[in-house]
Order: sequence, then C-alpha cells, then structure tokens
Amino acid sequence: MGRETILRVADLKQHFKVSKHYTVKAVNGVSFDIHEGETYGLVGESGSGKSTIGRTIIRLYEPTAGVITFRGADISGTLREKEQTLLRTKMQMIFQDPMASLNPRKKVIDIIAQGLDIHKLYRTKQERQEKVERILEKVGLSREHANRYPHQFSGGQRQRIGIARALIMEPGLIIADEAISALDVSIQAQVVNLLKSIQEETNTAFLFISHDLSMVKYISDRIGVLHLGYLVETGTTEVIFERPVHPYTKSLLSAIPHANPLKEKTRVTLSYDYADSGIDYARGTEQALSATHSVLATEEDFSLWTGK
Amino acid sequence: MSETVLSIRNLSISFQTASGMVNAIRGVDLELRKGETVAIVGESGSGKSVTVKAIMRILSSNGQINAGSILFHYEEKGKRVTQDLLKLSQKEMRSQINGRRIAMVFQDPMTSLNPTMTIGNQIMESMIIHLKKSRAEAHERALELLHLVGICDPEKRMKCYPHQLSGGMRQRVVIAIMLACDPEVLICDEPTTALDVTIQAKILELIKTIQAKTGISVIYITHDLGVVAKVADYVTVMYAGKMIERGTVEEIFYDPRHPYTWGLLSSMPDMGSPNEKLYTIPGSPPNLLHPITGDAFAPRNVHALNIDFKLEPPMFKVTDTHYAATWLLHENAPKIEMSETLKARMDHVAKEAESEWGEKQSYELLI
Amino acid sequence: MRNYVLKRLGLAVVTLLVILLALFLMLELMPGSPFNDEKITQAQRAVLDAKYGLDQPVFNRFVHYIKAMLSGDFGVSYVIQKNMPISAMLEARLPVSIQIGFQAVLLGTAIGLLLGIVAALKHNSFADSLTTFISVIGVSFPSYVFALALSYFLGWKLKWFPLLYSSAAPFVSTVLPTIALSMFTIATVARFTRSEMIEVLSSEYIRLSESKGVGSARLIIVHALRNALIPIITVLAPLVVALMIGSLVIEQIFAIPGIGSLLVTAIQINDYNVIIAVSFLYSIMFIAIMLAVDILYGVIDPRIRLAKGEKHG
Amino acid sequence: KQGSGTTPASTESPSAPTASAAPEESPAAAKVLNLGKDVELASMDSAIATDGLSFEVIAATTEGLYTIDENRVPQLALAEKVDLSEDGLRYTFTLRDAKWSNGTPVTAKDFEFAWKRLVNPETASEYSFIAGVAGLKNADAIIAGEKSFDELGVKAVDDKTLTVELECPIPFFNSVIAFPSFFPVNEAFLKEKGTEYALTPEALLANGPFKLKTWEVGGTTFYLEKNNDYYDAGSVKLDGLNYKIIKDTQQSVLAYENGDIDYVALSGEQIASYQQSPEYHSVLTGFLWYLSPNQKVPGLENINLRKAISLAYDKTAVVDEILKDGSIVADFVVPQFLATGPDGKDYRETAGSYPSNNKEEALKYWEKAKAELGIDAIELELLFEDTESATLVSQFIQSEIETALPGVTFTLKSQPKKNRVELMYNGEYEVGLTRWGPDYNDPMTYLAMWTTDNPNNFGKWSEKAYDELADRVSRGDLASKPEERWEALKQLEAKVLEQAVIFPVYQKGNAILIKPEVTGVNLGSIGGSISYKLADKQ
Amino acid sequence: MGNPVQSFTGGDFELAGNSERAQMDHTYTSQSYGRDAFLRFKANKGAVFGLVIIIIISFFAAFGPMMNEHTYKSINIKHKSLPPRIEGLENFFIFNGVANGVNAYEQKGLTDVYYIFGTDTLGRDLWTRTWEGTRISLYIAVIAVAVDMIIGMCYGLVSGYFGRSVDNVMQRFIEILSGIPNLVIVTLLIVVLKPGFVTVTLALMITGWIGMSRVARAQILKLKEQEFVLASRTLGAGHFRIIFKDILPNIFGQIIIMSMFSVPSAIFTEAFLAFIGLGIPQPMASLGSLISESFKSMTIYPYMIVAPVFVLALLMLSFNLLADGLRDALDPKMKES
Ligand SMILES: Nc1ncnc2c1ncn2[C@@H]1O[C@H](COP(=O)(O)OP(=O)(O)OP(=O)(O)O)[C@@H](O)[C@H]1O
Ligand SMILES: Nc1ncnc2c1ncn2[C@@H]1O[C@H](COP(=O)(O)OP(=O)(O)OP(=O)(O)O)[C@@H](O)[C@H]1O
Ligand SMILES: [Mg+2]
Ligand SMILES: [Mg+2]
Repeated sequence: MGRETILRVADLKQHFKVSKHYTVKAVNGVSFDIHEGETYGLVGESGSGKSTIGRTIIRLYEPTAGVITFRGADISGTLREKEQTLLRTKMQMIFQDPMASLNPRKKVIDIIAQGLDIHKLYRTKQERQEKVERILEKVGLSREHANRYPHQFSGGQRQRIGIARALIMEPGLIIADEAISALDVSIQAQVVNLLKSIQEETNTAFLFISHDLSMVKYISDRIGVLHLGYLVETGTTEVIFERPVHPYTKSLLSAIPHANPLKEKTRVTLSYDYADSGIDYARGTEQALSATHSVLATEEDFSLWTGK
Repeated sequence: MSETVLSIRNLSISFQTASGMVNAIRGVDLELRKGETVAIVGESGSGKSVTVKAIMRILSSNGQINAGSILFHYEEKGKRVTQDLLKLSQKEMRSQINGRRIAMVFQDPMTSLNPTMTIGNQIMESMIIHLKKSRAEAHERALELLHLVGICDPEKRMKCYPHQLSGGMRQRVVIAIMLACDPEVLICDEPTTALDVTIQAKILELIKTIQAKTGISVIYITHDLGVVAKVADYVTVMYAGKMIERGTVEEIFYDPRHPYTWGLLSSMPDMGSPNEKLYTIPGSPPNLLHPITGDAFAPRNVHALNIDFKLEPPMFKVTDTHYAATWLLHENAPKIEMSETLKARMDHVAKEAESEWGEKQSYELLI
Repeated sequence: MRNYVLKRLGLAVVTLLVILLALFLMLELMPGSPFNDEKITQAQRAVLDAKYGLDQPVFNRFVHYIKAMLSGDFGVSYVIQKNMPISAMLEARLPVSIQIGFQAVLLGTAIGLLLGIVAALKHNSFADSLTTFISVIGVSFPSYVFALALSYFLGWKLKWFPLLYSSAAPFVSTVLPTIALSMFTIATVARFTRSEMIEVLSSEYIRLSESKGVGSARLIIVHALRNALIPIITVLAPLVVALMIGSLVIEQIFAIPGIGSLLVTAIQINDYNVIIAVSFLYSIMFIAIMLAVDILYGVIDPRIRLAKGEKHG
Repeated sequence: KQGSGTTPASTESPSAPTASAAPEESPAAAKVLNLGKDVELASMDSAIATDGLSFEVIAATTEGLYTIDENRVPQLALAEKVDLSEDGLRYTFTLRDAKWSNGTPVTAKDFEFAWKRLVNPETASEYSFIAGVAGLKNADAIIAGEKSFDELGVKAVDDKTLTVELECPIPFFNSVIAFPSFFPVNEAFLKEKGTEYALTPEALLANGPFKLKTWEVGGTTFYLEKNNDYYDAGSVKLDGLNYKIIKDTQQSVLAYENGDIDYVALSGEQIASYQQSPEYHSVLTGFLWYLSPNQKVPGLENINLRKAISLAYDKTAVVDEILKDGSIVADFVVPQFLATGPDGKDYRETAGSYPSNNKEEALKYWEKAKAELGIDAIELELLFEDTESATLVSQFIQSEIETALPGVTFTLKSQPKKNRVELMYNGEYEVGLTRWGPDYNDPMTYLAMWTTDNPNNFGKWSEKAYDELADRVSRGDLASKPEERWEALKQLEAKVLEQAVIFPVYQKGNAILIKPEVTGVNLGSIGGSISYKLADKQ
Repeated sequence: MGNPVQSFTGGDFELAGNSERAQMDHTYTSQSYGRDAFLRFKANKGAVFGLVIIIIISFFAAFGPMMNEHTYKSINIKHKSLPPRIEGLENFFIFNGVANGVNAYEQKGLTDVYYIFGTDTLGRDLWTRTWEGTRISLYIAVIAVAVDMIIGMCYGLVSGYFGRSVDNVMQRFIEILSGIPNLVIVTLLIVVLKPGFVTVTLALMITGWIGMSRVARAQILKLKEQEFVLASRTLGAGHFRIIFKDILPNIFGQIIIMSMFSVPSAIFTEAFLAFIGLGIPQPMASLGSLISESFKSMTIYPYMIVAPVFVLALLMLSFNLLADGLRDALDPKMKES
C-alpha cells in the first residue's frame, strides 16, 4: 500500500502500578501502524488492552515504553507546545458510552465547539456557530439541535454529537473506542455509515476498537488481534477473516454469531485457553507471512501453525 | 406443542416522570411454553426490560401496571395451579415465585452483583431462603452450580468478591445464582451484551445445555440478531412498547413480514458486502410521553400507508405461529415486498443454511 | 495491608509533630499568660514563668516538651488544677468522655440509620418528609437547648433520669447527655443514609436480590445497608472524634468530668499544658479514627481493600 | 436578708454520731451537706491556691492563727494568745494544742515553714505578695529577689511560740493573717510527698473541722468528712460536706429543686424567681465593680467628660433590675463592710457620700467637655468580660450613656476575662468594666490602686499629692496614727471620685439558695470565706 | 385472529410516500434549559414552599425592625422580661402576655403595651432583635456558603482531581488543620482583629470549609474518569477548564445541598465567637447569639428562646428544601426512581 503512514506505534508498553507488589501489564510491546485514510480495527477479548492502547496513543496515559509517531512527530515523550497542539487537534477520540461522554450540563453547541474554544480556532461567535452548524449537518443532525442538551437526544444522535465533536477539529486520525458497542443494531448501522462516509469525504484514518467482529470486518481495512496485551496477529481484513493463523484469532472468529438460525444451531466455537495452550507470548516474535500479515509466534509455533 | 408456562395478556405499563406519563408498554402479549426459548428483540427503549421486570414484579416505584395479566402455570404439591402474578402481594411474590420458580439474569454483569458480598454467599442465599437448605448443603450445591456454569476452582471462587472476577465470570455467577433453586422459567435480559464474543459464545452454549438438561423455559432479551439466531425457538419483535411481529425463529429470519423487522435484519453488517452502506431505519423511535395514533412505526416506515397514521394495525396472522401487526398484510394493501437487497441476502442465508443442513430442512419457510 | 498501616502510622507521627509545633507557635502568639491575674506583680510573674520554663524560647520548650512527652510526662496544669500532672487529669477524664461519646455515637447512628432507611424505603412519603424535618431540626437546634429541655422534662419534671453525672451510676446518669449529644449525629446520619439508600436501592444488584426472592428485611440490612455505609461512615468519622472528645456545654450542663470542658476552659485561661495535651489527644484521636475509617472502608467494601485505592470523601 | 451573716443557728445541737460517710452512699443518718459549686477545686495547697473555692475548702480543712467570724472580726484560732510590742512591729503568738490529721502536733515551725514557703521563689506562689501586704519584715525585698526567703520576719521560738516582725505597724494585720496563705504546713509531710503534695487526699493534712476524703482528679465531686482530730471537733455537727461541681446554673437550680444539693449559687434571671423564697439569701461581697477610663485615650483626659459619663447611668436599675443578687449601688470606692475605723464604725458610715446618677448634671458636664475638647461627638469602646452579668450591665450602661449624652457613642468589646485583664494591664482599652476584690480589711486595699506606679492603675491617672498622701498612709508617719490615717483615707477616696478616676457601678452581692433544714452556715463575709464549721442539717 | 371487520376509505391503503422524507426526529421537544429547570422547580412543592418562606423571612429581616418604634439596642428596663403579647389577642391562650400563669404586663401595670415576641431581660423588643438577628444570620449563612463554595469546593476539587501526591499533601494539610482545635486558632484571631463581620468571615474561613472539601473531593473522584472528562482531555483542555467548566456544573447540585448543612453550624459558630468577643459586637445579636443569650434563662423565660429558634429552624428547613429543589431542577436528566 503506497499510502502514507499517519501513526506509527513501535514496541508500545503500558504497565499500571497498582501497588508496590502488583503491576498490571496491560500492553506488552505492541507495534503497528496506520495509514492515511485507512481504518485499522483492533479486536480482542475484554481486558486485552485495546482501550489502553487507544488511550495511550492519545496520551490519556503516559506510555511506559515505546515510541508513538504521529504525522512524523514523536508524541510519546514530554510534549512540547507544537506536538501538544498537533496531538490535541489532529488526533481525536470517540468514546464508548454516548451519554457518559457528553457533559450533561452543556449544550450541544458548546460540547462540539469545545475544541475550537480550547485552541481558539475562530474569530467571531458567528464563525463558531457556523462551524458547529456545518458539522452538525455533516453528521446528520440539524442546526436547531445546537441549543439542546444531550439528554434530549436518542442514543444514536448522541453518538453523532460525539463524532461531530471530533470531526470539527478536522482530525487526521480518530480513535473510536467501542464507539458503537452501546448502541443497538439499527443505530449501529447509522453510526457506522456515518463513519464510512466521513472517511470517504475527509480521508480521515480510524483506529476502530471493538469486540464486535462483524462490525470490525465490515468497516476495517486492516485488523490487529490483541490478546493479554500482545498483538498476536495483524493483517488485512480479508486475510484475518479468511486465513487466520493464530489459534486465538481462529477461536475468536469462530465465536461470531451469525444471524442465520439454521447455521447457528450447529456451529461450534473453537475454544482457546492461553494457560493450556502451551504458548508463551513473551517468547514470541513477529513472524511475517506477507507484507501486511504477521503473527506473534515462536519459530516452532509458527511452523506448526502455517505448516511451513 | 408443549404446555404453556407463562402467558402475558394485554400488559400495559406506564411510568410517572417529571415531564409526564411515559406509556412504556402498550398492550403486550407473550406466550412461553415448557422447554422452549422465546427471544424478544427490538431497539433500545422498546420496552423489553420493562416487560420482564413486570413478570418479576421489580418495576421501579414510579411505574404502574395499568392493565393486563401475567398468568403463571405451575405445579404445586402435584396440582397444576394458574396464578396471575400481578395479583400476588410483594411478599408472596418474593417468597413463592422470585428466584424459586422464575429467575432473571440481568443485563449488566458489572453492576448486578452485590459488591460487598462474596459470590458464594450470593449463590447460597436463595437456596437457604427458598429451599430451607442448611449452609453446608447450600455450599455443596453452590459448588456444583459454579462447576456447572464452567467456573474452574469453584471452592476458591466462592470466597471471591465480584470485583475479583472478570465480566464473563460474573455473568456466569449471576446465572448460577438464578439456577440455584431450579426455576421453571429463566429470564435473560441481554446477558451477553457487555461481553466479548468468545465469552458470549460460552455463556449462550451454557444456557442451552442447561435447558437441554432441565427443560426449563427461557425468555431471552437481546438486540443482537446473531444471538437470537443461536438460541431462540420463537422470536417476538417489539417496537415502542408493543409486540409487532412474532413467529418461530426461522419465520422471522427467513420470512419477516413487518417493515420494522425488515429494517432490523437489513442493518446487520454481515449481510452487506463491505463496500455498500449498511441499511438503516430512518428516524428514531417515538417518544412514549406523547399519545400515539395509528402505527407507531409509521413515521419511519418507507412503506407507510395512509391508514398507518390513523389506525393501529391489528395482529395479522401469517401462519399458525407467525403474526405481524402491519397494515401491509391487509388484503386491501398493495403488495409490498422486502427490499431486493434484503431478499437477496435472505436467499443467500437460506442457501448457506441449506448447504449445511441438507435437503430435509424446511424449504417451505422460504417463500 | 500491614505495610499500608505502618506507612500511615509513620505519616501520622509526622503530622502530629507538625500539629504540636503549630500549637506551640500559636500559644506563643496567644495573648496573655497563664499567670495574669490582677493580683500578680510583674516580679512574681517572672518567678512563675521561670519556674515553669515559660521564659525559654519556644523552640527550646518544644524540644523539651517532646522529650518529656516521650517519657509520658505532659507537664502540669497551671491553672485548672494547679500543679496536677496533665497525664493524671486526662487519665481521669478521658474514659468518661469516651463512654458518653461512644454511647452517643451508637445511639445517633442507630436512630439515624433507622430514620434514613425508613425514609428511603418510603421515598416521597410522609415518613420521608418527617425524616427531612427531623434532620433539619437536629442540625439547627444547638445541642444545649436539647440538653436543657431534656433535663427539664425527663430529669426534673418526670424524674426518670438523674440530672447530674455520677460515677456511681455511670449508665443511668449519662442517658440524658447521650441523647442530647446524639441529636446532631442522628440528623446527619439520617440524611446521608436516606440519600445513599435511595441510590443503592435503585441499583441493579438490589433488583437482582429482589428477583432472587430475598425478603425485605434481609434485603435492606444485608444487601443495601452495607453498600450505603461508606459515605455514612465518612461523615460519621469527624463526628465520632468530636463526640469522643466531649462537648463543653453538655459537660457543663450535666456536670460531666470530661475532656471537652477542659479544653475550652484551658484556652480561656491559658493553661498551656492542658491546651497542648488535649489538642494533641484530639489530633491523635482524629488521625486514629481517620485511619480506622480507611481500614474500615476495606472491610465494608472489598473493592477498596487494596488500601491504595481512593477513599470516598 | 441582706448582708453577711449566718443561717439561723440550730436551736438544739446534740452532735450527731460521726460515722464517716462516703459521698455517694451516704447513709440517711449521716449529716452530709451537698453543695453545688460552679468551678473546680483548683488547688488544696495554701501557697498555690488563688480562687475562692480553693480557699473555702482549704479553710474548711485547715486553720490558721485567726479566723474571721460572721461579724468580720478576726478571732483567735490556733493562736491561744498574742502579744504585740509597743512599737507595733513585733507579734508573739502562743499556739494552742492542736494536731494534724496524721497525729503530729501543729507547731510554730509549721507556721514559719509555711510563711517562708509562701515567699520562696521556688514555690512560685501567685499570692506571695500578701506577705508584703501583711507587712512582714523583708517580704517585699524577698519577693523582689533582693533577699533570701530565709530572712522573712517570722520565727518559731519553740514549738508553741511564734514571733513575727513587721516592717511597719499594720492596723489590719490580724485580719490579713487569717487568710489561707498564712495557714500552717507540716514540713516533714510536705517533703515526704514531694511534688505529689496536696494533689490527692492522701497527700494532704488537715487540722481543721473537716478533712478531704475523696477528690478524684477532674472529678465533679469531692467529699470532706469530719476531722475527729480537730481540737474543736465537738462543735462540728456535720458528718461531711459533699461538693458537686455544676457549671450550668439552670441545671444546678434544677438539681437544687430535685434535692440533689442543699446549697446553690444563683445567677441571672433565676434570682428574680426565687427572691421571695425563704431559702433565698444574699451575701454582700467586697468586690467593687467599676468602669475604668483610660486617661491616655484622647478625650478621657478631660475631667468633664469623665464626670459626665460617671453620672450618666442609672445604677439603681443595674442592681435592682439586672443583677438583683443583693448587689448594692456603689457611689464609692471603698466598699461597705470592708473596714472598721478606729471609732469602731464601718468606714462607709463616716466617709462622705457622693452623687450617684444625675443625667442633667451629666449633660452639663458633657457640654463643657465638648467646648473644652472642641468636639461634638466622641466614640468610645467599652471593654468587658464575657460573663452574663458583665455583658448585661455593659449593654445597659451603653444604652444609658448614649441616651443621656447625645453625641457619645459606646461600642462594646467582650473578651474572656484573662484577655480583658491583659488588655487593661497593657493600657490597650478605652473604658473598661473591671472589678477589684479586697486583699485585707482596710481601705488601702482599694485606694492604693491609683497611685502612679501601681500596676493595677489601668487608667494611668496620676497625681503627685495623691501618691504622697497614699504613701504616708501606708508606710509613713500616718501608719501609727489611726484617727488621722482614717481621715486621710477619706481624702484619698474623695479625690478619686471628684477626679472621676473611676466610675463605680456596684458592690457585688451573691445570691444563694440554702435548704431550710440547713442551719449554722457562716455564709462568709468580706475578707473571709464560707465556713461550715458550725453548720447543721436537720 | 382474523382481520377486523372495518370499513376503510379509499386512500387508506395507498403509500403515504414516506420514502423520501428525512425523519430524523421530532420526538424530543426543544425546550431551553432555564425554562425546563424552572418548570421542574415549580413542580417541586417543597422547594417552592422553601423559597416562599425564605422570601417572607427575608422580608421581615429587612423590614421587621422598622415595624415598631424599638431598635435592637433600645433598652427599657421597666419593660424587661415581658412575654409575647399581641394587641387583640389578649384573651386568647397564646400571645396574651401570660407566662407561668402570671400576666407580667398586668403585674407591671403596663396595660397598653404590646410586644409580639416579648422582651428580653433588659427590656429590649425581641421582635426587633429577632429580625435584626435574622439579618445577621442570613449574612453568616451567605458567608458560610461562600466559604464552602470558594475555599472548600476548590480545595476538594483540586485535591481530588490531581490525586496522588497532590492529594496526599492536601489531605495531610487538612488533617493538621482539623487536628488543631478550632478554638485555639480562633482565639489567636483576637490578637489581630477587631470583632465584627470580617473576623467572623475569617474564622469561618479557617476550618469551615473542610467538610465541603471532602464532599467535593469525593464527587470529583467519581466523575474524573468519566468519559466526558476524558473527551475534554483529548481535546487538550487545561486542568482548570476541566475542573471548573466540565466537572463542576455536574456536581454543583450536590454541593449546594451539602453547603446548606454547614449553615447552622456557621450560625452557631458565630454565636460562640460573639460570646468570646469575636463575633458581631453586642448589643447587636445574631439568631445564634440570641439563642445562646436566652438559653441562660430558658427555664424561667422559655418564650425568649422560642422566636429565634423557630425562625432559625424554619430558615434551615426552607434552605434545605430549596437546595433539594435546586439540585433536582438544575439536573437536566433528573432520574426518577
Ligand atoms: N488505570 C488503570 N490502572 C490499572 N489497571 C488498568 C488501568 N486501566 C486499565 N487497566 C487494566 O489493563 C488491562 C487492559 O484494560 P483495557 O481497558 O485496555 O482492556 P480492553 O481491551 O479495552 O477491555 P474492554 O473490552 O473490556 O474494554 C485490564 O486488565 C485492566 O484492568
Ligand atoms: N423507571 C422508569 N421511569 C420512566 N421511564 C422508564 C422507566 N423505566 C423504563 N422507562 C421507559 O420505558 C421504556 C422501555 O424501557 P426498557 O428499559 O424496557 O427498554 P429496553 O427495550 O429494555 O431497552 P434497552 O435495549 O436499552 O435495554 C423506555 O422508553 C424507558 O424510557
Ligand atoms: Mg475497553
Ligand atoms: Mg433493557
């Protein structure tokens, strides 16, 4: 793929020190990159570190180790003014819970314009309002919604407000952490459509974090499979879904329920238990199967799985 | 067909709120038979949870039941009894029905366990209350249950507090709690929404196994159609506090009749090819604060008829098991079919199923 | 856990030292001296100051005090009970204050919880309004008004309880002061219990317990209350300290030989050693109770048990 | 029933069996007097004690050379005989046979020891000055640190004989040494107890009618039982005294009505409701309450302003409507019943009388003051302490002055007593409501205050003539000429009042209730404290 | 279930032509926040009652003292200690000038004298003094709330928001401050200050805010990990902005309620300060000092304490009701349960 890389994550580690004797190693040396205008899906079981990666990239957490490069700037160290502004405007986040992520005491216009306010990106009140209204329409809301409060919207609309808040900054990368998990099916579709059309229009890249694999499959160009803080497999959507290598990926895929009762009644899920599998992620290295497809494995495991 | 365990008739519930009365449930009928699974699907806010909370009689205090009955048929000392649950006192309900005959698994595993009590005690509690078991017996049974729901090292886990377990484990504990008194009916309100797919799959399978073993009836609430496909025998589709379509799972998936059901099925991502937009149902559900005339779905229905705005459609019968509340089924209505894309996908799905299931599977379901 | 407690204890020692130092500096700034009776001549005052070392610079006195304190010597009283070792005074008075304070805490908490629970259960009912009313009254009337009213009606008119404290009847004679002292606690606890219980009672796990068929008494006591307890003990803790150390007016009204009156008297007449010792005692109790509360948090709510976690309020 | 005195003496007095009774489980037969007091017992050490209750209890357990009877006359107590030298500078006391409660006899040594201990800087007695008041030889020099305490003019010649040397003749010497500070202390016992001395009943000796039986540290009760070793034990009828400390007066009155206590001091509004009761008594004390204007405050140096203020408030209303406790209007400096002159009459009977309250006069003075000062309004601050009566009196005075003298405004400043004293001591006040209690029964205990160097001359009024006369009266030629001295004292008082150095308000009375069945209590008098020696309870 | 027998008109079964209509929503009526809050507030009977009482009390506090010829300090010693008597009610059983069975008015020969709340022991009109006192107490209430809001709230917010060592240090500081008895600190103020409003304000500022800071801290701990806060952070909002603009509005209701609880203790603290000479100088009296003043003769003239206690209790009740109402009204998503 000849597209330019917008985000590069190299050997990212995130450890939380809970107490003197107990440290949660949430992320253990994860590397991947995201190209301009691309959607990168991050999947994995609950607690595998998906949110942690997202939040570390956007610097809600201080990374323990590793380098994050965004548009060529290193944003993993102490941020200088310039990097700070770049990060805070050109990288945005959409949150899981549409209600919780909107300040209930603020009007929609103020929620959406917050980024503009912080970075003083308008000259007049008029301009601010226009910008907000333009973005509202872009996400499929109307101008008159600007003066309402979040609780006066339905779940799908609220998530649109969250998206508008991110979009108004004209970001290059949006991190969507479970952005649709809290919504029901029909609303999910609305939001996903919206994200897709925005991407087409603005060439924004997405880091799409979800455990809903069918949605991830639908929206992503490439996928990373995360388990216990390790990126066990990454590749294009097609490759991951058609030719998964890692046993965890396989088990994950087999668990996706399909809206087909006859098929569902017989389908069996492959079980995968790290403890029993005899696999040690810490010993694995990144083994490339192709330019875009790689898997975390030791040499022996790798040959075992691929038959090579 | 096996005997009826639970039947809801014309249930209507409203809530008093600061801005007025919310008519959350507007005449719901539901039938649950022994050993079967009914799934209730529908958008958020369509009244799924309220319906089942009414069965458990745990509606919040601002809710009131305006009309209807919830008839529960069970055996008491060898005799078959029919009891309207709405007529029982709170106390009778707690001591005779709740937990003992009807149990409910809650939506959110993170908040539905008491954070200050060990899970062992939470499991044993209802056995001690209802079955008058000694602590030792209850302990024994709790271990068994934990084992049954697939929690390893139950002895140790009994002493854990909820926060020491993962989401999936917690959800299993909730299921174990609910199975403790061998209920006849198990209600699962979105038991897997908060879980990831692998754990979800495990839990769904677990419930199925238990059902196969003990023959309990299950009401399943979800808006994930994949889950429905996996577990349900019958499906009821709710919209704005009403049942709008019901039928066997195959009828609903392969031959839906209500435009809302069409919309629901169409918006599933794995039905579309990746480059196309997902189908969405336009608009949003009605505000139940305001009275609804005609079909509640009409404003969002691309196939709405003029009458939809005036008169509420009755339940039209499609087959013995399949009913739908849409004027489109009226003999005078124009012949409107589901969209081409949806139809194509249905075919595809049916083929898929067919290829896996072989000839003997019911073709007649596919019109 | 043990490490945590040790660490907190270490911090407490530092905090106490700072408090002591602050007290010394403050007393230095305080007007007058213990010996400024009209009758005392300047010369005699100097003699007195020299005798008690008050002519020394503050810092020397501070160091000296700490040294003496480590050997259990808190100095002597200058005015209240002249030349009486403070340790003996505290030894005699503390148990009384603690006993009455403890009773008041117990009574206040019990009734407060009861009222709060009833109000939460019968939310928006008459009982609820009554609780609000009681808790507002409880905080807006000073305790001495209660105390005197109780003495007047229950002690004097009806003769149910003795008016005065008597070490020979340590329970009966403390009934009235206990009630008077507990009013504020009742009010506060009732109010917090109410709002906390309303929240807890609307939570999912209570729904789940209901649907398990748990009876209402058990539901409230076993399931709901414990979860509502954290904020309640948070507001209760400072009250406990205040109650244990006693209240000036209540002690005066019921002739209780407690600590509360001691401090106020001492401050008014500059009885330095008493001020320092009682303040110090107060600080120790305060810090100890705060630590106890932090540990209790973990006991009540296992989620906080890692002890490192944030506490409420 | 005004004035000092005793409750009606018991008619028949067969002394009761003297079973010692513990405070709480006093058997019905035992005659125990229950006394309500509003302060704690601060000290039982006669050299350390400073407050009324301590002196009262010390006096109940210990006797000195003299006691003051109900007519304020010093009577020989432990002294059997006294000889005074011609020049009035040398007293020789012969002691009677008396025993301490541990069986050792009371000797002249005990007096010598106690008196020297009083002035010994190591003792750091707050009352050491009284040795100077008594005129003991070298006392002032010792206190000033110029001489050793050993050089005090007191000496035990033998066990029974005590000689005392004075600096100058002191007319009121007998009444001064009746004061508890001059009570004997047994040296051996004190040395044995060390720092513990007088802190517990066990570390205390008695030679008086009662002895301390229980005294819990910080306790609100303490109990005195009859001392059978007392030389006059036969006339003691009570088995014990049970003191209860109840600081809240309303509560103590309830307790009195309940029968928990037999004696209670009244205050505030309660007095009004009991004034008609036969159980009500009031005792006039020697305390004079007065306003002290600070001469250093601009305006107050003007005598007309001072006079205006001093005449502007209604003292009758203060004593009759506000205090009602038997206090009397004070238009004077030297209180009533304080001192008896050489003519055997009370000082006040022969001293001049001065205008009380005259608002017209006051206004005239104010007009003059305005003219002289060139002002037409003045704002002054009235400092007072935070007791109930002082607060009420100050508010009343403020209101009276402000209405009587248009243009004069008073702001009120209330402070705890210690602070009030400190502020006045340092001259940081404008007008202060303060009081003075006598140390001995002579007008000089008051009049000495307005000499230039007296530290209690808060207002810093100063006049050479006054200083000279005062000096002659106390130490100079007049000291040995009683009649002339008496006249000089009257001149001094007249000066203070004419110059409006202070504005007297009232002489304090104490209102108390005593159960009718209690008889024979000497309610105390100016310069002496309450005595229960002869009290009885039916 | 058959099709119902019903007659339909011709056009009933024609398509309504919905397909092109953008049906986003018309379900949520747009109503301004202020109006919404006002309506919610109006619907809350308790809150309205509270507000009305506060208005009435404030009215009397402002104009009550002018309603008769007495001032708070005009002493008429002849009229001392008179029980309440209202003209026209002489023959009723209250306000008839009778206390303890005697008519003090008749006793003193005051036939045409009326004091609504009676007089105090110096013969000052309690009606005037009560309302003057109310005025001061209202001021104290305002100060207490302001201290809570400005110091307590900010302290708690900062401590809770930054957490870790900042929190640790700030909490230890509170520990030290609470460890030193308040009275010691307040007594020190005597040295530097003249009694009056400033002193009271300062005294309240020293420790009056600690309770509130704990509440604010607990609240912010709950909220600071909320997603909307994270959202602000990802937009690069500064700490100040997050604390005061994002979080504060969400906990303000709670804080109002808590601050109401600190009002009575502030009022009594003032009374105590007045007593030791630091409060409002006599003869001016706040409700608190009126209460402690009349407490001294409570068993003899119980009526003297009634008026201030009653006004204070009513005021507190109203404040609390109002605060509850405000919290609910300010919460746009108020949940019913
Ligand atoms: N602030 C924190 N302190 C300590 N541990 C943390 C913290 N944040 C996350 N963790 C831990 O890190 C691990 C990864 O958490 P993370 O939230 O990234 O998982 P996730 O993949 O997003 O899960 P989910 O699907 O449930 O959202 C978990 O074990 C979690 O408990
Ligand atoms: N306590 C309540 N007070 C007011 N309205 C309520 C209450 N409980 C439920 N409702 C309303 O009833 C309707 C149905 O709610 P319900 O919880 O049954 O939805 P649901 O179908 O379970 O949705 P979800 O999928 O989001 O769980 C909603 O409109 C909701 O707002
Ligand atoms: Mg996550
Ligand atoms: Mg639901």
